[in-house]
Amino acid sequence: MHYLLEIPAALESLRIAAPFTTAVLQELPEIRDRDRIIRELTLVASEAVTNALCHGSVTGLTIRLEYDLAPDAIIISVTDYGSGFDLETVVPPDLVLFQEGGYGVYIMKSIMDVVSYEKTDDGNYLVLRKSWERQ
Amino acid sequence: MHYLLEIPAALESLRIAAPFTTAVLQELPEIRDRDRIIRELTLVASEAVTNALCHGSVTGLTIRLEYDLAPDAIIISVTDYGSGFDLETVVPPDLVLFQEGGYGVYIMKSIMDVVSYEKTDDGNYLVLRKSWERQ
Amino acid sequence: MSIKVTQQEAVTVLTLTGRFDALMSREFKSCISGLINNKRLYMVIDMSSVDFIDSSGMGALVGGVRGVIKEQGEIRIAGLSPEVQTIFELTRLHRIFDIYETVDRACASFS
Amino acid sequence: MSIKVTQQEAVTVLTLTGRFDALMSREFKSCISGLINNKRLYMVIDMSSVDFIDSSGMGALVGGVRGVIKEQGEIRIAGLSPEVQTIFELTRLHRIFDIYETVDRACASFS
Ligand SMILES: Nc1ncnc2c1ncn2[C@@H]1O[C@H](COP(=O)(O)OP(=O)(O)O)[C@@H](O)[C@H]1O
Ligand SMILES: Nc1ncnc2c1ncn2[C@@H]1O[C@H](COP(=O)(O)OP(=O)(O)O)[C@@H](O)[C@H]1O
Repeated sequence: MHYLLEIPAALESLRIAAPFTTAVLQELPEIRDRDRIIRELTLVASEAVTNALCHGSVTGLTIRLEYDLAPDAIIISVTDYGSGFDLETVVPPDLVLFQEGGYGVYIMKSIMDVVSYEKTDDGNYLVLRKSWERQ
Repeated sequence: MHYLLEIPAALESLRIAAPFTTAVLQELPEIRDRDRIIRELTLVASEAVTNALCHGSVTGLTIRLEYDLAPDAIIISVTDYGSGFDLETVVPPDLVLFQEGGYGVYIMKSIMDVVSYEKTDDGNYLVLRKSWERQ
Repeated sequence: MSIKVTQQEAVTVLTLTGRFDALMSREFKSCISGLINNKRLYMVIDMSSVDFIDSSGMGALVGGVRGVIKEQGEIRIAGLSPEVQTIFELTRLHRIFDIYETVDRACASFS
Repeated sequence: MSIKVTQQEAVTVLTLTGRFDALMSREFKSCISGLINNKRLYMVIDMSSVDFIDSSGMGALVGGVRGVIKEQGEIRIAGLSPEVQTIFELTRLHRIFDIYETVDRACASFS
């Protein structure tokens, strides 16, 4: 199942993206640890969308949030049309410094199996994948 | 503000479309009779999406639901990729027969200012517009 | 969205919760025909927790009334919230229903 | 999403409701700096109605703690639900907070 949302590139769009995410994740099959996985995916989606809206955002443009839901995996993809960045050079937060930011990519990498990022002619394309045991 | 949702052409997609609609309509400005207008638009959106999912639906395809929100008007558009129909020849329900169906288009026309329908190469495009006094 | 079925003496109460749209209609219809098959022909539909109804929901209610009456049964409806008024006014379908303020009153009306 | 501010004797209680994401963070930060400006330096953050928090929310909390401590005040946190545990574990930021089970206990701890 494929679900796509396109929203204005403004922080207020979180009010639309959040209930969309909640509704899609309710479609997850009855897998082990379902509640925990839903909580983790909700967090990851929020980090990814917030980054796209804050860093990858040019007023007047949009961002896209897509979910591909299979019986044993989910792919979350977020497209923004900003200037992009280099995912590989993002340094993980120093957990003894109690930083106020810089946790987003680290959270995504901690929770998801695959985190990839690609700059294309049609936007910057962040792909997040997580699989689970099929029941 | 423009919001777009694309979902599988299956009745279950109502579980995604409904919270999307609720969230977008919360963005309506503080106009007179706001609650009533939101209730009416929720109804119209449900009728239009259900028609696209039921009549305009071929398994494996998608439908699109879009909202264009301006300070004094909203445009709801629904695109499906089914065989389409002729909006002009839909007869309104006979309100003394207590029919079980056939109310959708009648409800859209009763509530919205403009109801138009166009078959294009890129799907069947239902456009519903309502305006209100700007406050 | 859910339908809960409980028995109050001779009366079957269907408590609907959430959106009464095409998805709930599908469940509602199969629920009603199940009850008819089991000769449970006196029903109260508790709508007090329905926060939305569209023409699919209204159609399912009308179909339910027809189906039950055909078998000499009766359906009564209780707890209509203001949220469902819009469509009642537009379709004028409320005239086909026996409407009570509360489930208790609807149940009592059978005796 | 909302922030309610109430005064319980010398302590200011901020009751957060809903999602503590980047939108609520924005409000939370301006709320905290308003309180600091008004010399309200003893605060309890009631998180019991927060059903979700992400790194923006965590960052806003950490920033709030820092801002208040800098002015010789104190912030305590109460009512952490299981929903917020995931990010606490990942960021290990809970170690910077004074955490109490309930608002009442957090308020009492000031005296
Ligand atoms: N969609 C994006 N577009 C541009 N830059 C981004 C994007 N996402 C992340 N970044 C960059 O990567 C950095 C690290 O992101 P993250 O780990 O989420 O922490 P934070 O957003 O709190 O800084 C950001 O500060 C930003 O420079
Ligand atoms: N998106 C659509 N695609 C194809 N046919 C449609 C579509 N929407 C409506 N129709 C046609 O118009 C008729 C009237 O629709 P409506 O007034 O909503 O009543 P109902 O859906 O209950 O039949 C439908 O029965 C169907 O034949």
